[in-house]
Amino acid sequence: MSESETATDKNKEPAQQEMPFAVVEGKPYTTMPTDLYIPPDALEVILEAFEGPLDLLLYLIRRQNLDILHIPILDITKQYVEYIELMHQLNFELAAEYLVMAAMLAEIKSRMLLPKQQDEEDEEGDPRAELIRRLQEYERFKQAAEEIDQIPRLDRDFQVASAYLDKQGFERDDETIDLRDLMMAFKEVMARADLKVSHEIEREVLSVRDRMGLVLEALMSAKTVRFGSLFSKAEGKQGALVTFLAVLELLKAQSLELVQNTPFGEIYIKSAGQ
Amino acid sequence: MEVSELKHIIEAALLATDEPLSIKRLLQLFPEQELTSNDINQAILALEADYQGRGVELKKLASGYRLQTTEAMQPWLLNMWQQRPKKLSRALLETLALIAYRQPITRGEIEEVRGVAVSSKIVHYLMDKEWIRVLGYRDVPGKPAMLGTTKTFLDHFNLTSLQDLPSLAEIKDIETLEPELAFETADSEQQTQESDEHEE
Amino acid sequence: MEVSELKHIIEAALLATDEPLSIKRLLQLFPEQELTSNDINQAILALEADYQGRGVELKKLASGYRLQTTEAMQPWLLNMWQQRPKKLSRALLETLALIAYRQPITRGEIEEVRGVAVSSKIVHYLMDKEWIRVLGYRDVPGKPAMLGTTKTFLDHFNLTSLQDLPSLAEIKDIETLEPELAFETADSEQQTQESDEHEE
Repeated sequence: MSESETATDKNKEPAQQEMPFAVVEGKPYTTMPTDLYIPPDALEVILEAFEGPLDLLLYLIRRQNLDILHIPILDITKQYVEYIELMHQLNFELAAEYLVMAAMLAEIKSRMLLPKQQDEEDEEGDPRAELIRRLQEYERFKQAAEEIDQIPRLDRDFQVASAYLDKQGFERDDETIDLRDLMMAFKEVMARADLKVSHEIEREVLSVRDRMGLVLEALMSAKTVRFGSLFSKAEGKQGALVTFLAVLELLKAQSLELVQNTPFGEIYIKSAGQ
Repeated sequence: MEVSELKHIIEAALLATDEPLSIKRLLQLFPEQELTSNDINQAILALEADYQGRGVELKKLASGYRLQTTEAMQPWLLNMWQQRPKKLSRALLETLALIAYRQPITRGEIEEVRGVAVSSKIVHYLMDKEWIRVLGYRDVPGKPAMLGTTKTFLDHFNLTSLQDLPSLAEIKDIETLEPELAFETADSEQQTQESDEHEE
Repeated sequence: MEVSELKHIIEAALLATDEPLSIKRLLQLFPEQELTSNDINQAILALEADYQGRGVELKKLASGYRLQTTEAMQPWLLNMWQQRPKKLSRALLETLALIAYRQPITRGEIEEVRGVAVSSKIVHYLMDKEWIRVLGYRDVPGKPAMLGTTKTFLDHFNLTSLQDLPSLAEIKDIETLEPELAFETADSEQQTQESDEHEE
């Protein structure tokens, strides 16, 4: 699920359980099925309605009107495993998190089956404790999310009231950015992109990028440009190298083409695809 | 300057800008008048009263005052527009809830509570909307970013401060559990019931 | 429906939309009421009278009705405008930063790094400012434009060439030198308040 999903229904209430989870052979499924015998087509849609293993477990518990604090581990584990086996059979792309949860349930189950020794009990406590803590914690935020969705929000429930303002004479150099803002924006955007990319950027030589722009600019005014004309003696070896690297980069990015009409003849560059 | 004139200027300013205006910004309207925050407050109160019972209301938000249509107007307004506003997915809302209530929080911590990976798409969307931002970096290996909500988030959700968010549910005490008694019997009962059901 | 209700809905509609609204468009607000242009006209007249003598007026234009600030308001509003805090959106800053550091870059590449779509509005804005320009077109399907910065951009930042832009490593150094700048005071206040609030 993603935020880009479009909401076509007029239902202002965000309660998801009121929408059909699936329509199979014309029959809408508005509630979760009470047993596991779900038409396979519907299962996928139903499983997509879960936000993860904790969500699925909560559903299994709630379906039986059980208090989180009194989860019948054996029973819930059995059901949970049946669900994920079904997912597996249907080649539903099973997130690793579901398997981790299955393992955790199995572990709790086995610990509960072991005969208890009095002193061990004190140290380890109830083997369900950690799971219950996580379920409760998740449920709090699941609820909070539902509540946040109910809060009236801009554009969905109300609009900004605005009157037209004639901005003539209002222009001023107000939209100035300082270099610092720009740098911070760059740093943050790169921090968000993956590490490999930012690493690459760090080493990147801006003089090459600068030169790439100049080469492209030369091509905007003339259709073809003599390769040799890109170099100037005054810039020395360093300058020639930068130009050369810029042309290579542009070739790699399919931004320009090299043309040589005769062997050992003059090389020209031109915009790619023209 | 008379209160009514002050009120009209403030009203025009609120309607001429899209973002909420703070008292401080409203004072900028009057660089040559010797006005205090109190004068502005007076005018705001009068304006608020003027809008009583209409389709537009004056609302106090995290970053200032905003004139906005009332919720009652929305069904009418929707008749005029083709597009309906997008819904927010549960994954996004849960992520946002965790950031709002638990800030500063890292992505890893969000994943711990939700039990699933947080998609980058959601984080990017929230950043782009300027509902969340990086508050700093935690001093642990990998230096994960600590996320928090912004004033823009509060403004968008009609809130003055984070305290206006509904309170989180209580956590029930695990100590009240009585392991020996509770599960053994309940479990086996439930289980038989369940397996009967499935044999049909 | 009473005239006053009709008036309030029309007022909300005029304030909720950016473009002028024609009578025909206003009638769309009421698909289930049997209203005529005349009813709308009545309400418009009443609304016009309401706005008499205020800082906002109801104006009839070729394409419909619009609520707009009056001319008398201009000098006041200008005061505030001139002291407007420069606030460019994060989306805009990041887009510009990527164009500056990664030029020539296509829109698609910017979207890839940012993880969200780049709005045309931003690209147009940067073009209008003459901060960016099209350097050419990449020879891949769709022939996307390659964007780069201009001399105007360099002038704006007092740079002689792109090489003067600090590298990512240098940016990080600057930040560690001035750590206090990373947080705005207002926000950190909010943050502490928050963590007190929600701690269990």
